[in-house]
Amino acid sequence: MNQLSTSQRVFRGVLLGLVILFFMFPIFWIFLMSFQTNEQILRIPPSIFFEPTLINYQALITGRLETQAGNLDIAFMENLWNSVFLSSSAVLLSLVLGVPAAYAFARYRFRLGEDIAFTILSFRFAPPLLVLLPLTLYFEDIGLSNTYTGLIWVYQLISLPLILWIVRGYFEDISPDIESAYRLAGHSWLQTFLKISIPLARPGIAAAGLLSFIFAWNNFVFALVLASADKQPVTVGALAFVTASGIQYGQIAAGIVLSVTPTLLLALYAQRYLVEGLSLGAVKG
Amino acid sequence: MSEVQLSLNSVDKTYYGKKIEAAVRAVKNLSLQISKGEIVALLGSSGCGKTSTLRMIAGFEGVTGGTIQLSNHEIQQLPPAKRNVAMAFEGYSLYPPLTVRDNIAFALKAERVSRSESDAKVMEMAKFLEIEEILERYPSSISAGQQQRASLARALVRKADLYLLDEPMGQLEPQLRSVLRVRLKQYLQEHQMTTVLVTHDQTEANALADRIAVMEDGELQQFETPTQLKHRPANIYVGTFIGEPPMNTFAAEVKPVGKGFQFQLEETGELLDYQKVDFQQPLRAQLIQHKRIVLGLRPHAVKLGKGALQAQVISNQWLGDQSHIAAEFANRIIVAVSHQREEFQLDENVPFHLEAEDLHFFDAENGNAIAHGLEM
Amino acid sequence: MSDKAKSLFEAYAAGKMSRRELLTKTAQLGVAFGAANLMLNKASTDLLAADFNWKAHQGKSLKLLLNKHPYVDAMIANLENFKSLTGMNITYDVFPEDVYFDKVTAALSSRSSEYDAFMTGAYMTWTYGPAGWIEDLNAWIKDSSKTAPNYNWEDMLPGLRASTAWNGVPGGELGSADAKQWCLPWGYELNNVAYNRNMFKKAGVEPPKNMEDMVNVAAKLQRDLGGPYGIGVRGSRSWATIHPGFLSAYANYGQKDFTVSGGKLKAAMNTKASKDFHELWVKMIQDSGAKNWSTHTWYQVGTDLGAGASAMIFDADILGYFMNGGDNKEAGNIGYAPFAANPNASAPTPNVWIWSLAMSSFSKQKDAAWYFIQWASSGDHGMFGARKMDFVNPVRQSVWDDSEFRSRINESYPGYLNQHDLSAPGAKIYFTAQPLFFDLTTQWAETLQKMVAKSVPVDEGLDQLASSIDRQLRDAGLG
Amino acid sequence: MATLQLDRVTKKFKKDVVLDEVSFEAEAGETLVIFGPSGSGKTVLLRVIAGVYEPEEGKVVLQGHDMTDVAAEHRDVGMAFQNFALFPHFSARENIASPLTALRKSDSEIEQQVKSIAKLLKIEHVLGHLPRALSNGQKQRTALARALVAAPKTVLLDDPLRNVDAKLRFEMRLELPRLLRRFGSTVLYVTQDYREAMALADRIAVLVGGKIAQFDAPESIYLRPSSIEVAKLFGEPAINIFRGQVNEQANRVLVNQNQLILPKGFQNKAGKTCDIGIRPESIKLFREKRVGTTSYEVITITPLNERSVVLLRSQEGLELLATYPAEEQTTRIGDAFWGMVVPEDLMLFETETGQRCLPEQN
Amino acid sequence: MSSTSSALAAPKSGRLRKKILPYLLSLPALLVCIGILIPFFTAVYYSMMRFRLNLPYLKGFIWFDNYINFLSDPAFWNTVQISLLYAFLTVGLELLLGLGIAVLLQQPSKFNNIVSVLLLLPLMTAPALASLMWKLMTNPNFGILSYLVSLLGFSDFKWASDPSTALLTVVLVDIWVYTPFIMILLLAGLRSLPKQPFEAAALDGVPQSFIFFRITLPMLMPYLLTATLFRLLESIQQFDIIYSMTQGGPGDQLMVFQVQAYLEFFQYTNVGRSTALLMVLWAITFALSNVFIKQWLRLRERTHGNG
Repeated sequence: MNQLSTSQRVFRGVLLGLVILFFMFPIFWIFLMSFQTNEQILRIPPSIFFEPTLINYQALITGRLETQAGNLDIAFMENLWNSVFLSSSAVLLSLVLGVPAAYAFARYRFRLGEDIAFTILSFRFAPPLLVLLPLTLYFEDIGLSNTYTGLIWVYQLISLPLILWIVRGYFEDISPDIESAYRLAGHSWLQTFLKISIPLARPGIAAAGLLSFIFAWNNFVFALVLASADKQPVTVGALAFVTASGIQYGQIAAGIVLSVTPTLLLALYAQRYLVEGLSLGAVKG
Repeated sequence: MSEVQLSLNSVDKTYYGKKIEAAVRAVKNLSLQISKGEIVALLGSSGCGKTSTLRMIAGFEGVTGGTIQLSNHEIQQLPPAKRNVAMAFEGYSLYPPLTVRDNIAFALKAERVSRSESDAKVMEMAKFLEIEEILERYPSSISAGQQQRASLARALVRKADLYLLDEPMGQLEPQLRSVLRVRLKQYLQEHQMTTVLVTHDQTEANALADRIAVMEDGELQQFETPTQLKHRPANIYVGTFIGEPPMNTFAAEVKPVGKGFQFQLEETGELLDYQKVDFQQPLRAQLIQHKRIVLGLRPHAVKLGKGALQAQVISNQWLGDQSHIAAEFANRIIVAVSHQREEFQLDENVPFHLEAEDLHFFDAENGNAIAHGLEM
Repeated sequence: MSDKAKSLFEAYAAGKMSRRELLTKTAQLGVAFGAANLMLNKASTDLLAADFNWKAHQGKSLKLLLNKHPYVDAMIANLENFKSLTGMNITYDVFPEDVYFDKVTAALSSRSSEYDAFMTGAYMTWTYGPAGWIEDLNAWIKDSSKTAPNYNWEDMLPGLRASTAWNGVPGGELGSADAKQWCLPWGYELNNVAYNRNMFKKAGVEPPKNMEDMVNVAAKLQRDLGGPYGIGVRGSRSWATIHPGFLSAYANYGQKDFTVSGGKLKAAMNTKASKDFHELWVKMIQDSGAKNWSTHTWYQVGTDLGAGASAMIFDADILGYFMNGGDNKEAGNIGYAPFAANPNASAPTPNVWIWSLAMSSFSKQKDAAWYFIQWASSGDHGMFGARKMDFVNPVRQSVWDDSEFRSRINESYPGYLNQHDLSAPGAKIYFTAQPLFFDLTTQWAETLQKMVAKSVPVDEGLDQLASSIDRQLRDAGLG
Repeated sequence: MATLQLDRVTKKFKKDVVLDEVSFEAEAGETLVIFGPSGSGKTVLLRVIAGVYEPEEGKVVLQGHDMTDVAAEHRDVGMAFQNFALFPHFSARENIASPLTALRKSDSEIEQQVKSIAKLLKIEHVLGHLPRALSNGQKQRTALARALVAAPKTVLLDDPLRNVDAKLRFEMRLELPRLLRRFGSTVLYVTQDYREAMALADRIAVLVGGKIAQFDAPESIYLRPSSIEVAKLFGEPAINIFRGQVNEQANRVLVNQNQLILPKGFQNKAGKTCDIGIRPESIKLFREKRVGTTSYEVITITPLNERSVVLLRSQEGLELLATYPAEEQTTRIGDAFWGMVVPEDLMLFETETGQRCLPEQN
Repeated sequence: MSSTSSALAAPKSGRLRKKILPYLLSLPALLVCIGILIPFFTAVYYSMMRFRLNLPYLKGFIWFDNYINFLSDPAFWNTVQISLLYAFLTVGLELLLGLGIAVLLQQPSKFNNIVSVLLLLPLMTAPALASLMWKLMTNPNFGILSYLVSLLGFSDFKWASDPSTALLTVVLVDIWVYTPFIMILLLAGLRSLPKQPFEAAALDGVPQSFIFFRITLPMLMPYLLTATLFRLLESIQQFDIIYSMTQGGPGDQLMVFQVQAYLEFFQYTNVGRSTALLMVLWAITFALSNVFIKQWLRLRERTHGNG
């Protein structure tokens, strides 16, 4: 099957090449940039030939940058850690809350069930600022301002609906017979849920978790508004390279590279789940 | 039969896995000639290569070796669309976004058949397969059996050089199945439609096919009419595969006695005594030459009630128009079929006998048939 | 520290020895330069401690909200001294300027008691003050029990003192008698021309003398240099586009943003003179501004000058200062010029930006916070920053008078002092103080962008702007 | 003692009534087959008993305890699903062992019990495989082993032979009763193959449209179906049904101008219209004319395993299906047969309700 | 035997427990979200107030005046227009592009799998950082893209700084960041489509285009709907990219809802107007999402056999 003529094949190849060029080039360029000094970056015209330097990474990792204006403290590694901590805690919490809920919506038809499901889903569609602005006005009063807890809670807006939506559909695609069989074998609901339902839904859970991790990681406005400096993720932290003594382009680039790395590694690891996990379930309808 | 419509010539199919050792030869050196208007069933258990064969004819799989000719043209290199073959799929092959009507008419539409003609054809097929009422429904909302009939309609409505039917009735309810079988066969014959049908169900193959190709392990075992298959199975495999309940088999030693023979069962030593029977010469010579054979006995040929042999009943099932009796004989289970209701009790010892003309003789080494009954 | 060294410092502290003398001598004693510096500050700190109880809030901990800025670097470098002086602890959050003010708004609007003091500009206090988020610092300045006798408030440049004081009445004059001191000046910048001396030489031009001249010089530079653009000014959709060079030049023509009569405000940017000025300004950007002018904030304006991508800028003088040093490509090539846009004007009238320190109304330890503000705005810290760090421009006359500071600047940044000294008398905030400052200036910037993009003609744009502003003023009960 | 009792069980899905007041009892050790066309509610019934579905009304009583509200895992029920429902991430061994682990048996005990049932079902050699590596037959045996291994009091088998091929199906049909006898459990067996039902059942519950149409021993159902509906469900090819007119003497019935002999006892039907049912095997066929036979022309012949099915047409135009042993292979289309309906095998049904008319006893 | 005793010991409340279970399972998730409802209702309240933090004396409840003022406010209509234009433009182009790429990568092969993961990289770049990247690349002095474009003769191409190209630039960044999201969803969709209908079509000699539009696309519809839903609603609420790239400029060229609301709040401290703007945005979003979810549910019903 699938016999393609040579011209078709060449055409496809060219198209794919263009696609890869468009999506990869910026990343490639930033990658190169991260190994250049500001001076090299600011060369006109730009050139891809340069002597690579590690000072940008060195500065980011040691947290100290020497400039003529003195030593600057850069909290980039802290920011990176905050990103890791915030995103993974938020996703974990969402999984803990969302997977059982998704299961409930998938398996039971109960009063208000669809309404609850839709309500939770609709949070995904509320403009973030709509919630954030009032929150800034009284996060202080409820003692959540500038805490990881507060941030993780607000992050649920991003991750919970997504997980619910995808995982629910995934559960719906798993034959309930398999669960029934385990219960008939004498196991309780909880045992069945843990030993059968969750392992079977793993690709869906992994895909949903990965996507919401990416979205949580990429979030900008929540952290910008709600987090103080020591709780800030990289998305906000990267702005710190704009200093009065000049814009540290090389470090911005290195910062971008470093900030993409964890999600990339995660995605590579979970890649096989991604397509599989998304192909069943929610999205499918 | 006349002109050859489809010809498979030494067709081979090997699936290569990731490693060379993992390669699977699914179809081995298969040659078949099918005449115009003939209905042929590919019959075999799952994994025997019948579906691969069908898919090679359709063009979904390339051949690894050999050629396929349809209407005297080699087609194995052509894409499916160019082969002019229609196919009804086993499972859910309907186009989900289209109604049943549009599904059936889809190919006609692409062929730019006029609207009225297409409507008429669709209606004819729908009536024929009893799906008029679901023409406006979507595939997901109809039962598996209805889907299968719609899929069948979609294949039959087209004009093609060859019709491929993959388990066309597997999903139907038993009642409807027996009705449609008859109707389908009539239709195919009437319209001179050359058909290759894949099935694992011999009832279906028997009912529909002019000839049946029995396949096992990628190899063609026998290609014959249903009656011939039943009466003259080419080997033990065909013998035990065809016939319901399956044929009883016993390995035995050949002991010539006078004009006749005695067959001594290998494990337990019971004697089947046919010394008074006149075995004709060629057969006789063959049997003597073989010494060790396998005897095949159709359950229908096991005559219960009298005889020198005895078996202990372990199961007696009456199915309305026949009884299946299983009994222990020579440490094995022998199955008998009777067309009346038998009243044997469990554990009862029942005498039985076997007529020499009902015996099938197979070579114990390679399983090939030596003779059927007393003929040769 | 050896006794000998100690006595040297004491001698210095007692004014018996010049600083240079001290450093030479300590060096001879083998005390490393850095350590000597610290000791020097220590000595001044000790001096400061002489007749005031700095330890009154010992053990307390303050938290500051700071913008990423060289002033902050200077402060942090000197922070140990504050800690040892007062026995207090200091923590701080530093945010990049892109988001800094949003963070301040977020923190204050949530009535957060987290931060005790924070950096601000004078304009912001026009929002924070009426909103009730910050304290009138007069209460502390004037309280001798809380303010060290040698604090010397009068030493602060008077223009800056006035510019950071407002009575809270929309349109009310800055620094009036009933004004509240919403914040204390800390460091400031005024707006003038900084230029690339090499490029000017190459193109054979002199720093512009007035607005028309600037348009022509920029165009010529752009034409002749074949690469760098003529002039860098800010252009982003923000109040920050209006306040530097633009308003400085605008004010030089005697133009106002509002007219105030009977406590009511009225937009004043659609006068004939204003329109003429806008025409010139827009033409200048169209002809010789940065291609991505409409996204330019101060750091792009600065970076371009430092990288040799622009030939001159009309922006904060300290931008030119910073671009003349460090690893900037054009370091050492930057020259400075005072600029009066109006050919009929006698002197430049630069609008100023004043980095100040304000005290949060929600602070739970205001007296302690005042100790920090007081210390950070003291002459001693100012002197330290100016001499050792890039704490320019200082806000105290005594620092400007310091010969060590002056000679250092003169050596490394020729022309800088001259530029400052000539402009300083006319330097102040030229905006009318009123709470809608950010709405209206942002809209002004937006109109400017439209005019540069030619999506609206200048005079029509200004008329629309004025009427829109008048409507908003009315809506807010100000017009 | 009845070990399984259903008392007016009703199950609805939204507005569809899937089970309509189903009641029956099963004895200990009995094999009860639930038979019916697809969509008749067989599977739902099994699931209600298992506790997978809750009935809207009625009671499920197992071993004398009302189990209606008891969770599935506490019912002591083993079930084999039609689609096997094996745990895909467990090996065959773990699948089979799952009811034993729930009982917290020791590892050695589990191993020994799994081995013994695997041996019985001839799947010892694949115990280490994951379900996806098993053939359909092996999957089916694994599912069966899982249902039986803990020797539950009630065993529910949902069409377990549906997805396996003919040869294996026949073997299992022989083996299964013996296997089930060993465990002594009450077995509920769902199938839509009437032969399987007759072969395996002690009693058959015929379920049509969510109601029990007949509940009886296999031969009673085959020979004395309670209605046309039930009669049609048993037998292949299906029973011939004709509209007929009983004569005044009530000894003949006129079907399409053909006279058929009516068995005794239908005086009350004299002169009335009835539906007549004739099973294909009740028509005796001869090559030559005999007393009481009618001549038929062969219209079609379809081989059906050991028999051949012929569609016959009488001169009067009556068309009926008959069968004869396949060994006679000389028949051709257009041949003539002489046929006679065995009077005792003739069935009468009410035209309105389809209920069978019973002959009067005297 | 143990079975009887275990049956006796079995809780009789099975039915009740089964009734409660789904609520128990879904409630924690709901509660966490409900907490967020409180700010939502606060926002509703604020949106009906004249409420500027820096003009405290003006504070008061004014019912729908904020909304009524919008009607005559050209800036508001500009915001509506720009937001919708931006959303439809980005999502439309991303759908086309994403679908195209997914079709190119449809056959599962090692190469295609690697490419599909590589293409996810932009999605993993936070939009805020991606904007920064593109700003660097479009910098008129040293930006590689500006340089490349100038080689093509567009030396005066101003990217995000010019009103005529600002939208295009920002849309380009949005496409760069989010097309992979649509691509991966559609790829998953394409790969999960049953093969048989396509074989049937191939055999019947139906033209490729016919198959694509009549069969493939409709079968992909649930995926397309989900992708569109998630993207459209996110896109109409776009903040990160636009704010980082242009802060809404040049002029009011890119003053979309959230940027406008952000400025209103954080710079002008006009809480009333800011929340009212967001409420309008929420209403639009809610209406759109309802349309899509209804449609999606309808399709789901159909595929699940109730249609």
